[in-house]
Amino acid sequence: MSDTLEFVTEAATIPLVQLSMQQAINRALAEILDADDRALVFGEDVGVLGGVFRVTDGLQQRFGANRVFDTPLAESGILGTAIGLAMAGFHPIPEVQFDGFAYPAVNQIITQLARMNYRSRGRLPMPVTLRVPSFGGIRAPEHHGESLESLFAHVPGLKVVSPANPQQAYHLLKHAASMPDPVIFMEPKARYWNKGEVNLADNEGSFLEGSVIARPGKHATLIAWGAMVSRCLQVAELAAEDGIELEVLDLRWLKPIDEAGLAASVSRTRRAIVVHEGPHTAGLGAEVAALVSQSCFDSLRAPVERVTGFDVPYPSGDLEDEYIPNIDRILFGVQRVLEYRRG
Amino acid sequence: MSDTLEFVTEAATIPLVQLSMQQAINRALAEILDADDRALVFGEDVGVLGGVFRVTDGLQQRFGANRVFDTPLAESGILGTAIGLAMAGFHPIPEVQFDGFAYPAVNQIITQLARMNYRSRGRLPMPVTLRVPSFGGIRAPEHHGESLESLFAHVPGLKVVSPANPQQAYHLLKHAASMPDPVIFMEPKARYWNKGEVNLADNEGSFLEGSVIARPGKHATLIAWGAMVSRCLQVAELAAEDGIELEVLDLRWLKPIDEAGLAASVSRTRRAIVVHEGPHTAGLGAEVAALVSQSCFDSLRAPVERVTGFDVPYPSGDLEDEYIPNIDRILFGVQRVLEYRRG
Amino acid sequence: MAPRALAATLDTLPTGSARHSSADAAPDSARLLDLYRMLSNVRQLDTSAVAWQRQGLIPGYAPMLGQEAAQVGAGAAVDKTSDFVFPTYREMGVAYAFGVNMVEYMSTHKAIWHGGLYDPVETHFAPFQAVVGGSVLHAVGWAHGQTLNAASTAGAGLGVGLAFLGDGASSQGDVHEAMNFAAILKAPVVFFVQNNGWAISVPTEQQVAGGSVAARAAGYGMPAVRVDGNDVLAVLEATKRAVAHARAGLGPVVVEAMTYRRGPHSTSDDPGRYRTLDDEKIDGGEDPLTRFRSELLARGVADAAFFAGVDAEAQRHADDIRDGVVALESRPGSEMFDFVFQESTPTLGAQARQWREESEHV
Amino acid sequence: MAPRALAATLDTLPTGSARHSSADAAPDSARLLDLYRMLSNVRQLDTSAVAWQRQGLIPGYAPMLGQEAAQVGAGAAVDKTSDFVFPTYREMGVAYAFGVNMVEYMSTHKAIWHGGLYDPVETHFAPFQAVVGGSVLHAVGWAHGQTLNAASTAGAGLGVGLAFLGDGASSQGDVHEAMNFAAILKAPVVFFVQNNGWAISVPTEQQVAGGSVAARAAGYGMPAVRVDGNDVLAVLEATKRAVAHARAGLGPVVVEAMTYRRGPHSTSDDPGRYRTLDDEKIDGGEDPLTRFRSELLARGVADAAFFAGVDAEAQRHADDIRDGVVALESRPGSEMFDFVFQESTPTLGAQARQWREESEHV
Ligand SMILES: Cc1ncc(C[n+]2csc(CCOP(=O)(O)OP(=O)(O)O)c2C)c(N)n1
Ligand SMILES: Cc1ncc(C[n+]2csc(CCOP(=O)(O)OP(=O)(O)O)c2C)c(N)n1
Ligand SMILES: [Mg+2]
Ligand SMILES: [Mg+2]
Repeated sequence: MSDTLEFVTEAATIPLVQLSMQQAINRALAEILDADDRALVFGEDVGVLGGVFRVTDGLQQRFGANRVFDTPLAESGILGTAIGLAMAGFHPIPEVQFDGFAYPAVNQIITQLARMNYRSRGRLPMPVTLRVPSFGGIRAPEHHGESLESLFAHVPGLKVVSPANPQQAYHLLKHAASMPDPVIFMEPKARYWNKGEVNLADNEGSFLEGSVIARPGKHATLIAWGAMVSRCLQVAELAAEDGIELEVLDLRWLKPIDEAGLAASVSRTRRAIVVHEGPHTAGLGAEVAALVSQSCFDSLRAPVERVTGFDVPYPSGDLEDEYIPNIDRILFGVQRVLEYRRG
Repeated sequence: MSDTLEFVTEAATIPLVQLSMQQAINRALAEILDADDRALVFGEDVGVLGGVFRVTDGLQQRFGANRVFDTPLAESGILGTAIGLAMAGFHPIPEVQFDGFAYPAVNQIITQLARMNYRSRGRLPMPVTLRVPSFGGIRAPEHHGESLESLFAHVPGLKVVSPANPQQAYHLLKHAASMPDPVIFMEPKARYWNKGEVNLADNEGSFLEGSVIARPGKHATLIAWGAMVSRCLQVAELAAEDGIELEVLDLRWLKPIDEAGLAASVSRTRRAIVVHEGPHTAGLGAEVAALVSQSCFDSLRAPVERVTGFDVPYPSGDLEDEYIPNIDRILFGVQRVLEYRRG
Repeated sequence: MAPRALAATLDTLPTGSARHSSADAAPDSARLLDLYRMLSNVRQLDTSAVAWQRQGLIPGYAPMLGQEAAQVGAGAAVDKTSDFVFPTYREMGVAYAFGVNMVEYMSTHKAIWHGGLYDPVETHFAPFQAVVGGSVLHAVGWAHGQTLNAASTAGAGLGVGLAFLGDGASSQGDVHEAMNFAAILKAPVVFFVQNNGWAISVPTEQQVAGGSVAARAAGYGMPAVRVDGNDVLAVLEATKRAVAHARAGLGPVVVEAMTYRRGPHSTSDDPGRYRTLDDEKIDGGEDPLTRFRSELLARGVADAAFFAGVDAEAQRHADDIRDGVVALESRPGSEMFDFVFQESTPTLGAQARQWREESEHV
Repeated sequence: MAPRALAATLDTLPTGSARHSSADAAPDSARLLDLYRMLSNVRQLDTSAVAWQRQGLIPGYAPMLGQEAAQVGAGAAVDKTSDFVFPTYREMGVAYAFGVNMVEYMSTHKAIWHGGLYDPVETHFAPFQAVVGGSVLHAVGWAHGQTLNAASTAGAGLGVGLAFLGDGASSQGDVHEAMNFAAILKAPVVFFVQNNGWAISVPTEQQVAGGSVAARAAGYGMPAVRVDGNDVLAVLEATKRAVAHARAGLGPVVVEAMTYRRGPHSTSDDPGRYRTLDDEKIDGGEDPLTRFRSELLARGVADAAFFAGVDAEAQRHADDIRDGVVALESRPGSEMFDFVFQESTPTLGAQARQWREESEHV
C-alpha cells in the first residue's frame, strides 16, 4: 500500500495552502467538530487557553464549552471519561498534554479503551482519537520528550499513527477521527512550527493507509516516523552528495505496520536502517527490524541497523542532541549496512 | 554467559529439596526477610491471608506486621510508597496481585521507580523488587493472564527477570532482592504448583546472570521464558522422536537480554524460534528476533520465527489454549525454519 | 462489635430537593412481594452458582451472599430504559433485578467470554468488569453524555449512570478522579458503594481511612446517603432519592450501603484464614432475607405459604438457568479476532488466517 | 470577589494535641527579621530568574511570584536534619528557606539535569519533580519508613515528610491514594497544598470540586488547616503545628495555604489568554512582602532602612547566583549512561561505548 509523495502534488487544480503542523491539526479539529456534532475535544487547558501548544486555539470560542472543554488535572480521568462518552455515542478526541503524562492513563487505555469493543463483542465501539504531543527535541522539562509508540503498538485493540508533516497531520487526523476504533495520534511536537504545503482536497483512502516513500532511493532504506522523517531526509541529502541514494520510508502507521510497504522498499534496496527516538530495547525498531529480517531474508545484504535513542531516561535539554539520533549517528548506521560483508 | 542446567546437578553433596515454585519463592522471601532487616514485603492480601497464591504464607506471622503488611487496594499507592520507603533506606519487595493490575502502577514504575536513581545522579538508589504473578494459563477472569515483559523491558532503569522453574525462582529472587536497582520479578503463575528440585546451596554469581540452555540440541534453538520454557521442552521431546534435536534456551533475564548467549546458541544451530505468550506486535520476541537476526546474520539459515500470542486481548478461559502458543503451533514454527529454502 | 449494617447512618441528601413521583410513593404490597421474589431468586441463584463451581460446571464464581438487599434495592431503583448500570464482578443481584438474561450473565463465570454474552446496549448493563474501580469513570463519562444530549433535547429528566464499587475500590485513584470529575461536571451519576466489610482479606478498617466512603462525598461538595444495606426498602428508597437528585440535574450522589460479604471473596478464597465464624455471625447481623420476611409478615402482606411458594419457584428458576448454563457452548476461537476492532487490520487478518490453518487445519 | 488568600479558613487540627516547644514559641524579632530576609531574597531571585530566561541564560522557569510567604513559611517550619521535603517544580522558595544551594537548584532550569544538581540526601530536599502529584506518595512511603525506624529506635519524635502539591495536583488519583495510605498507616507526613488559584489556565473552581483540598481531609479522618497563604507568620505557625502533630506520631495533616500565582504558569505561558489584569489585582490581594513589611513596621521591629539594606543585599545575592548559573557547564554526555543503574548492564555498556565512538570519536 506504499505510496509516493509525488502522488499528492501530481493531482492538479487542488487547493494548496502553507500551514505549520500546529495549524494543520487545529484546522483538522475545527473541520471534524464542524462536520460531526458528536465529536468532542477535551483535556487539560485545551479550552480557554487553546492548549499549551495552541493546537486547540479558538475551538472553544467557535464550538462552545460543551463541545470543547477543560477537565480537571487527571489523565486517567480524561481517558475514563472519554470511554464513558463513547459508550454514550459520542466521538471523543481527548488530549493528554505531553507524552510523559499519558502514563497515568495507561490503565484506562490498556484495560478499558483498547478492550471495550472486544469485551462487549462489538456492541460498545470506542471511536476515540487520543492526541498525544510526542517525542523530544524541544529542551523541555522531564517527561516532556517521551516516545510511547512501542508501548501503544503492543496493545491489542489500539491503532497508532504519527504524521511527519502538516499535510499528513491534517489528513491523518481527519481520517483517524472518522474511524470506529481507538487511535493514538502521536504529534511530533518538535515539528509543530515547521510549515509545509497542505493539499486540502480529500485524498482517496489508499493515501491514508500504510507508509509512504518520502524520498526514493536505491542503496538502502531509512525507515522512520514522526520527527525522525525530516532528519532522515537531511541525511539522504548529505549522502546523495557522495552518490549514495537513500530511500526514506515514512512508516506513518505504527499499528498496523505496513509490512508490504516495508518489504517492497527493502527488497529493492536490500539494506535497511530503522531510526527512532525511543529507547533501543524493545523499541518499535525491533518490530520493524524483525519484520524486515523475515520478509526480506533472501534479499537483505546486511543486518538491519537500528539507530535509536539509548536505553536511558530521556535526558535534560543539554544532552538531548546526544540522545536523539543525530545526522552523524544515522550516517554511521548507513555506513555499517553499506560496508557489511558476510564473514 | 550462557550456562547449562547440568551445571546445577553436577556439583555434588549439596542440599537438594523438592519444592513447588510457590514454595521456593515463599522460602526465598523468608530467607531474604531473615537476612536483611531492611527488607519489607507488602501489597494486597499478602499479610494475614498470605497472598491469593499463598506465596507469602506465614511471613507476617514470622516477621511481624511491620515487615510484612497489607496495603489498601491501590497499585499506584503500593509502588509510590515503595519508592518512598527505598528513599528512607528500606528494601521493599512489593507485590501486585496480578499482571493486569500492574497497569495502574505504570506511571509510578516508569516515571519514578525507574528514574529516581538517574534523576538523583545515583544518590537515591531504588533497591525495589516488584513481584508480579504473570502470564496466563489458569482460566482466570479478565486481566489475570497478561504478559507485560515488553512494556517493562523497554523502560530504561528497570531490570526484568522471569524464572522457569523452582530452582531458578528461589535463586533469582534472592539475587534480585540483593541488587541495588529495581527489578521486575515476573512469576509464571501457571507453574506455581509444579514441583522441581531446588539446590539450596548458593551458586556463584555467574549462574544467576544471563540465559541458560534448558536442553541442548543442534537443529534449531527454541527461545523462551517463564511458562513457555517447559512447553518448549515438551516440544523438544516430541521433535526428538523424529530425530530433530531442538535446543531450548531459557532467556530468564528479559532485561538485560543475554545477547552473547543467544548468539552462541543460534550460531551453532543456525535456526531460531522465539516463543512467548504476549501479543505478537512489539512483543519481546521482536527484540529477540532483531538481536539474533543481526548477531547471526551470516549463520542463520532461515528467518527467525516468532510463535506468540496473537494481537488480541487475552481471551477467556475457554479460548486460552487457542491464544497461548501450543505444541502444534510451536511445531509449525519449527517446521517453517527447518524447511526454509532461499528462494 | 455490632452488625455492620447498623452502622451510624449519614444523610446529606436534601429531601424533596428533586420532585420524583416514583420515589415519593412508598412501594405498594404488589411491589413488596415483587421485591421478595427478586431477593429469593437472587439468593437461590447465588447459592446454586457456588454449587455449580463445586460440581465443576463453572471454574469460579464470586458469591454475593448477604448483599441481596443492597443489590436488589439498587437495581430496582433505576430505570432500565433511561439509566445505565456499571457493575463490578459481583453484581449478579443487580443484573437479575435489572432483567439481564442470567444465562448470558453467567457465561462469564463459565469462562466463555470475559464481558459476558449479554448485550450491554440492549440491557443498559455494562460488561462484567474485573478491574477494581475500572468502570467508575465510565459511568461519569456516560452520565455527562446525558447532560450533553439534554442540552439539545427537551429537559425530560436526565438518564442516570449507576456506578457500582466496593469499599476496597474506594482506595483506587480512579474513584477519586471519578468523584471529582462528576462533581465538577455536575454529571447525573450515582456512586453506589457496597461496603461489605472486606476486600478479599483486608477489612474496611484497614482500607477506608475515616471509615466511610459516604463521608468522602462532602469533600467534593456532593451529597451522600449511608444506609443499612441489608434493608431492601431502605436501599430502594435511598437509591431512588439519589437517582431523582441526579436525574433532576442537581449533580452526583454517593450512596453507601453498609452490608456484609457473608461468603468467601470467590470460590477459590478461604475466609477461615482471616476471620472467624464468630466474626461473621456478629458482623454479618441478621440475614437480609429473614429481615424482609419478618417485615412482610409484620405488615401482613405475605404469609409462610407465599414464601414457600416463591422460594420453590426460585429453585425451579435456578435449575432452568443451570440447564441454560450447561447448554452454553464455548465460542469459536475465530471470535478472538472478530471483536478486536470494528475495522480489522491486515496484520490481524493474517494472524487469523494462520490461526485457522494451524489450529483448525483449514 | 475578595482576595483568595482571605478565603474562609478551616482548622480541625487539635491545638496542643502535640507538645511542640518550637511551635509554641512565637518567633522573636531576630526570627522575624530573618523571615523577611528570606522573603526578600526569594522574591529577588524569582524575579531575576524570569529575567535570565528573557536574556536567554535559561530556557525556561516556573515563577513563584506571590507564593513567597507560603513557601518561606513552610520551609522555615521543618527541621533540615530530621525532616524531608518533597517539592514540585515550583518550590524555589522552599529550597531557599531550606538552605539548598541555589545554583545547583537552578541547574534544572538551565536544562543541565532534570532533577537538579543538588544532593537530595544531604539537603533532605527531594529531586525536582515534573510529574504533577508524582512525589506525594513518596513522602508517605518515606514518612512510614520513619515510623518503622522509630519502632527500633527511642521515640525522640518522628522525622516528618513534607509533601508539596498544588490545587491542580489534588485532582490526581495518586494524591487520593497518598492521603488514604498515610491515614491508614498513620504516617508522619504533612500534605502542604499551595492553592494558588490556577493550574495553568484552569481556575480552582473548575478543578477542586467542593472548593477546598483541606476539606477533603475529614473524609480520611485527617485533621486539616486552611490558612492565609500570603501571611508568612500564619503559614509558619500552621505548618509548625501540623509538623508537631505528625512528629508526635498522631498521623498525617493537610495544610492548605490559600495564595495566588501572580505570574504566568511558566515563562512560556501567557495568562492574558485566560485572566484579566483586574482579576489578578482582585484575586491576588496585597503582595505578601508588602504585608509582612507593614507587619514588621507595626511591631516596630524593623524600619525602612532595614528593608532597603536587606533588599540590596538580596539583589547582590541574586547576582552572585546568576554568576554561578552562568558558570554552570553542561554535564558530559557519558552521564546519560552513568546513572541509569547502580550496577550497569552489558547492553548499556555497549551502547555507551558506541556513543563514545560515534559522538566523541574516541
Ligand atoms: C485494579 C485491581 N487490583 C486488584 C484486583 C484483585 N482484586 C479483585 S477483587 C479485590 C477486592 C475488591 O474489594 P471491594 O472493592 O471491597 O469489592 P468486593 O470484592 O468486596 O465486592 C481485589 C484486590 C483487581 N481485580 N483489580
Ligand atoms: C501528570 C501531569 N499531567 C500534566 C502535567 C502538565 N502540567 C504541568 S504543571 C500543570 C498545572 C499544575 O497545577 P497545580 O498543581 O495547581 O500547581 P501550580 O502549577 O499551580 O503550582 C500541568 C497541567 C504534568 N506536569 N504532569
Ligand atoms: Mg468489599
Ligand atoms: Mg495551582
